[in-house]
Amino acid sequence: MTTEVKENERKLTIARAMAEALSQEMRIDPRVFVMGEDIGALGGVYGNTRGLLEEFGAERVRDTPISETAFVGAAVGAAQDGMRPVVELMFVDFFGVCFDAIYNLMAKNTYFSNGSFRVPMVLMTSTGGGYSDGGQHSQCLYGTFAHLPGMKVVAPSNAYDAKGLMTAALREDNPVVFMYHKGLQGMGWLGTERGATVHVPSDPYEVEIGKAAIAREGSDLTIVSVGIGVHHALRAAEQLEGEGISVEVVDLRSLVPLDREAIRTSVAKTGRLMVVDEDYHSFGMSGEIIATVAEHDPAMLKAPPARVAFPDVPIPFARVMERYCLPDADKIVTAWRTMQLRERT
Amino acid sequence: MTTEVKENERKLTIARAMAEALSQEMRIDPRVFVMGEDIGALGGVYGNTRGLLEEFGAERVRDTPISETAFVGAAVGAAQDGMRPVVELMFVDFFGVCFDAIYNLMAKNTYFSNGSFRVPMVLMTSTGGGYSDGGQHSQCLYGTFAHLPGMKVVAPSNAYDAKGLMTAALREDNPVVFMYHKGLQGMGWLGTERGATVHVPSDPYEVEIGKAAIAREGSDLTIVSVGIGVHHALRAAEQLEGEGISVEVVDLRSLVPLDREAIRTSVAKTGRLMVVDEDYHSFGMSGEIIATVAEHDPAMLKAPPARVAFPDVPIPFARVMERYCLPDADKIVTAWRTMQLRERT
Amino acid sequence: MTMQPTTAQKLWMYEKMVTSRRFEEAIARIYLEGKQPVFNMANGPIPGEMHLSDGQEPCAVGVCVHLSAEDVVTATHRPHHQAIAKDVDLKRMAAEIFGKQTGLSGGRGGHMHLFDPAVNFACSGIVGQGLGPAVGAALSRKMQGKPGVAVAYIGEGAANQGAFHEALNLASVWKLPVVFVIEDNAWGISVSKMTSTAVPHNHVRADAYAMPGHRVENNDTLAIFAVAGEAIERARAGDGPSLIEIETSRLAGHFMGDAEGYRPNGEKDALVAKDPIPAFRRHILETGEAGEDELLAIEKAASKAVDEAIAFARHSPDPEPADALTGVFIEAKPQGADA
Amino acid sequence: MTMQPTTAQKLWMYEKMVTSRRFEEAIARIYLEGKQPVFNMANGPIPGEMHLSDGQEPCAVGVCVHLSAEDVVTATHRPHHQAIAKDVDLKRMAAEIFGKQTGLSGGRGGHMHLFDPAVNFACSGIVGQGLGPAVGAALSRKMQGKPGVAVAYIGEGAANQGAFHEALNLASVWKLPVVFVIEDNAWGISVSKMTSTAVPHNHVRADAYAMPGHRVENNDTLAIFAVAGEAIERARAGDGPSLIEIETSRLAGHFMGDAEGYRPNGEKDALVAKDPIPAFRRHILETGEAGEDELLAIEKAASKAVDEAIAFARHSPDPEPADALTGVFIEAKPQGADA
Ligand SMILES: Cc1ncc(C[n+]2csc(CCOP(=O)(O)OP(=O)(O)O)c2C)c(N)n1
Ligand SMILES: Cc1ncc(C[n+]2csc(CCOP(=O)(O)OP(=O)(O)O)c2C)c(N)n1
Ligand SMILES: [Mg+2]
Ligand SMILES: [Mg+2]
Repeated sequence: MTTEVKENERKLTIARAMAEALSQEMRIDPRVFVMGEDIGALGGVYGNTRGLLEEFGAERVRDTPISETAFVGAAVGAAQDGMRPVVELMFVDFFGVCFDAIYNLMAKNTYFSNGSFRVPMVLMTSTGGGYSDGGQHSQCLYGTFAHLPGMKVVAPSNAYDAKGLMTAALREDNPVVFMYHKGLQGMGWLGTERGATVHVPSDPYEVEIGKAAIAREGSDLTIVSVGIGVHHALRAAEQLEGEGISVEVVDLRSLVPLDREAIRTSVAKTGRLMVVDEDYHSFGMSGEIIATVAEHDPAMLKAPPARVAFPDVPIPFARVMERYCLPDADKIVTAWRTMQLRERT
Repeated sequence: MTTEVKENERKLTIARAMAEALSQEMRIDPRVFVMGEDIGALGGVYGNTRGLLEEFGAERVRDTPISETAFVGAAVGAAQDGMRPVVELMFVDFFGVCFDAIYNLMAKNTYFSNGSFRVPMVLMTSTGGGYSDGGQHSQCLYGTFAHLPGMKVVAPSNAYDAKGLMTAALREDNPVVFMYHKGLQGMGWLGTERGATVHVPSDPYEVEIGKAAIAREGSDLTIVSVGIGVHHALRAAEQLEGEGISVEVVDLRSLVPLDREAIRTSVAKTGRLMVVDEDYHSFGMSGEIIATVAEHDPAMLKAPPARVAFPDVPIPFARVMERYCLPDADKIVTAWRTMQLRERT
Repeated sequence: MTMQPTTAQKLWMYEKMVTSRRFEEAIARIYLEGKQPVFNMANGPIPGEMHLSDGQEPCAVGVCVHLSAEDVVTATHRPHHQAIAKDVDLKRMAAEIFGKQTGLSGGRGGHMHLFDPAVNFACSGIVGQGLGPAVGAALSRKMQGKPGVAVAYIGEGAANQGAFHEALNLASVWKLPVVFVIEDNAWGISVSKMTSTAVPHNHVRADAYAMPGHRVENNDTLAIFAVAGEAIERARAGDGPSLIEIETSRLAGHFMGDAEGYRPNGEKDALVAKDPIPAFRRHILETGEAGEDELLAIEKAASKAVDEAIAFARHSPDPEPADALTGVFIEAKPQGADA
Repeated sequence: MTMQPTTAQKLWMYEKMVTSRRFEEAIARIYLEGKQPVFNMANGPIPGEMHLSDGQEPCAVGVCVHLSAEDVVTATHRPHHQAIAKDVDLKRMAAEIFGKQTGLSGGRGGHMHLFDPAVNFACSGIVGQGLGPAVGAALSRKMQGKPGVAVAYIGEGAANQGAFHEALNLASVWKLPVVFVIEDNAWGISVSKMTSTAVPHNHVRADAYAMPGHRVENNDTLAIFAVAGEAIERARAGDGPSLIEIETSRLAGHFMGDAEGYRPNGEKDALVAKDPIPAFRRHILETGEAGEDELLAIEKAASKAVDEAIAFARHSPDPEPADALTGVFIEAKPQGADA
């Protein structure tokens, strides 16, 4: 039984959880293979393909040229031909060089073909800033991907969800964009959000795509977020708990499909909504979530909903400037106070 | 005086209004030049560069290879070097092959350089469906462009605004994305929305970027839209007027900067909000506008706000299917009725 | 020794070329229904853009004659001739072009989005978009050890798109069974190859990817047959990709409604005079491989097939409008690894 | 006759190379401050990714020695040597790398986004991203009838990016004064050129764009000088673009923190043994163009310049955090046509 106890305590980083899901599915499904830049010998810049080359060889773990249009397009072609490619876009910021293959082919061919062509593939991509990588290597772009129809979009906040969502994605018959936040990968050199490294069962399992999780229950305020924002929200919740404020944190996990039900249920309970989003403020996730509640019933809202999002500016390099822009627990607490002031009494 | 009367009646299509603004600025500003596919001898697939090659020659009116990454990137380089390029992306749907040059360079170099590099350029691009051009030639993508910081985004609903916004864009020191809707161009072969072809003064003038217009005043319902949606809204407003409902129509004209003040002022008056958006439903313009009101004061809303947007599906080819998805006056009227039913009494 | 088609192959090619031409003629006729006196793309039984392939048939048949259903073709925005040569179901293809429920995609795709999984055919509307998927299909075959080559068709204008460069390099680095075929009709809409392309001919670009590059002049069906046959054999043998550029002619406008004012005077007439279908017909008669009667029978059969396809399309029902909301995602769970 | 640098040019190149190396050494040292014992990119006076250029200096100086301030350079994610050779203000560049208010962009850009309008220098973080802008700057000069060539630097890995193809074709079609320079350090992060590129060397790709292509082996400063000099002269003369690939060596990891486990054993040592700076130093001494003293003086001056720049950066204030929200758009109206 001691082994079982150890097993229950097995904590993994998101990077290792992703790699484990990949290798477990590759063992049972010969159609799964991985391609991208530096995913072979290097094991992925963010560690999420570590060990795969050694186990599966260069035929199934393919380093590519720096040709995103070609290799994402190739993934679409391979998926349509019966394979289940996993393709890595090293930074989501690079989507601009290959988005046609993503949003016009990967996302739409199922519809255009009325399902006679299937595109079961996973596009993994790193998101997020906070370590001064400048404005072309720090974006989240959640809204950009979630806005365009035909691709599911997931963004785990912890290793348990990461493994389960990856396994689910690999077994999906649809294209899934898997957005992992660099600050959660558990690579020491990017800082480590401890809350992301959690117990991960060693057997394969799925986390349903499209279902939010209640990361913390509460009754006064609903904070909706995804990825690293969930951890900021949890920290703010702790702090506010000391003041007697009970915060519920909804971890969306998936942006597409969006679990509108979970959002509305929580706000119906708390009467207050805040969205924490590291992506840009306008025309993105934060607006959509506020609209999701408002269009359902604006009277549910006891106070104006608030957003703690990245302002509509390119991401500055300088640490003090980037920190000024990035959501964090303090900004959430401040937004709460403003919300309180604005609440009609 | 007869000439003056004629002058006052001079109606132009948006296509001609755009071409006129271009040629007038090209006459006074040698830095302005135009490049893109088929903008020379053909005069632009949508007529908006007609006559320019004849007047200014092939040096300033440059047909390009089908190399959007290169020529949009080249426009950035030329703008930074003191020119004022106007570049055409024939269909906005093609943005996926060249978005890096747009959103990472054109939009961000001003910020990255702290203004020591300027990028005064105009990216013209056609949007919209309604004529069965299929899912890669019918998109609007307003949300996609408006979400990412660093570019102004305009989308006129009529020829007067088209000329004024184009002139303003050409005189801007910032990059402007000029989104023109194919259904409004006044090219017969794409159908013609008569309301878009309006009087256009022959002298140059500017329409301020970032300022919405009240296309129609009303007191019961605010409809916020842009481009062709404004015309659907106006038609629905006429119809509802017969029923004694007074509709105010806000024509945003610019998505970035977004005139939140105008939206809120109107909703403050009417107490009801509907957004009409030919772009995809989720994570886009419609959510942002609803959030703009809700985060200001949800109590302003007497009824849940509504959206009449393109559903989250790729744009189908078949006429009956596309029509089913596209916003139109009937769907607006229906949405109004639903809103009425849902209004708390 | 250059490869020579058998008589059966020649007759197959002739039949497909004629079928394609008859099909385009029918489409062109019907396309104008409801669009007169005012031409509005949105109207008539076939709305939207229409890119006809008249004149480019040799590129389709000279390549596809070497392919079977298991081989993969990714075609362009001008896909009808390629689809017909790849044996795409003509009725369902016509119905798709009409936007009918019986269409290949139930009307969701339309003329630029024809998908027929039975013969591994797909096309798309963005220039150069099929290149990556063709490389991927070839990779899939190689990884699975399954037979099959992939052919990616593009126009000469597409050879200046970044996707071209990336796809050819990747195919070569991974030595994949794919053949890139450029239909060089000298125009990308109104922009001539000369003003858009740094080299006179794109086959020289093959050197940049260490693959064989071939040019076929004069829209010559037999020469295409030979060059494509060798490239496809090479791919099947595991020797990697090739690039072929074929001089061909666009006998119609870029799309229907294109007045082609940008064409030099007389250019179009000269092209019509060199129409490859009558030329190939003469060739067959001259070699005696078939007589007038046999060719008439083929032509009749082609017309009949087209008529039937068009009738099928015309008489098929429209899709249910609300079905527009379905089919974005595959709903069912996959069958698992051994599905 | 190949072009030969004057002694002054040689000493200029030597000085710039040494300055660049001293600069990278200083950056490397300071970069590690605050990142030990745990290496976390977010910490220390210089946070973020850091791509050092050690070993690649000849590519910078051998080209830029032919340029003046009015010429345009678009550089890469590994830009320090190129910036220094282009005479970018060293103090403000260092301050930008530190994220200080006195930086070239007041801290908004960082090490991959250095902009100096005084010498027409820019760089960026996405592979191949500078190619289009260089072509556009060249177009601007041609249209304005102003002098100046544009040089676009890329790595050999970037030569497989679509932007490469499109930019070279466009530059050639429009016969623009631009020179494309590939710094071939044999690696794109952990992926070797051999496994990513279909041809052994990229200069052959110039044929696909009807422009001259040159390869310089062995990281040879003098050979680079000659080849680049000719290409730039050609561009200035209005004869159009050229492509140059230079064999060079990345003496550091891809970025700081890269353990380089993917490198074959011994490769790195061999590269260090061929360090181009000592080699060039020996050359100068051997030709007698300068003596030990003079070179020491140059080295001392370089160190001093670097020390001053670093000190300037260190002692400069941080930006105002809230200034992050400003500068997205130019606020003022332009001056009008004749501004
Ligand atoms: C990326 C992209 N840019 C532009 C277009 C618009 N467009 C459609 S077809 C075409 C011309 C294509 O020329 P070519 O490749 O020679 O094919 P052809 O039409 O001659 O068959 C253009 C510019 C597009 N569909 N995709
Ligand atoms: C489009 C794009 N893809 C991937 C990357 C990530 N990346 C940064 S540098 C690099 C390697 C570049 O190799 P090379 O062009 O040879 O330049 P080097 O780093 O060797 O100087 C990669 C893959 C990027 N920045 N942009
Ligand atoms: Mg063509
Ligand atoms: Mg390299």
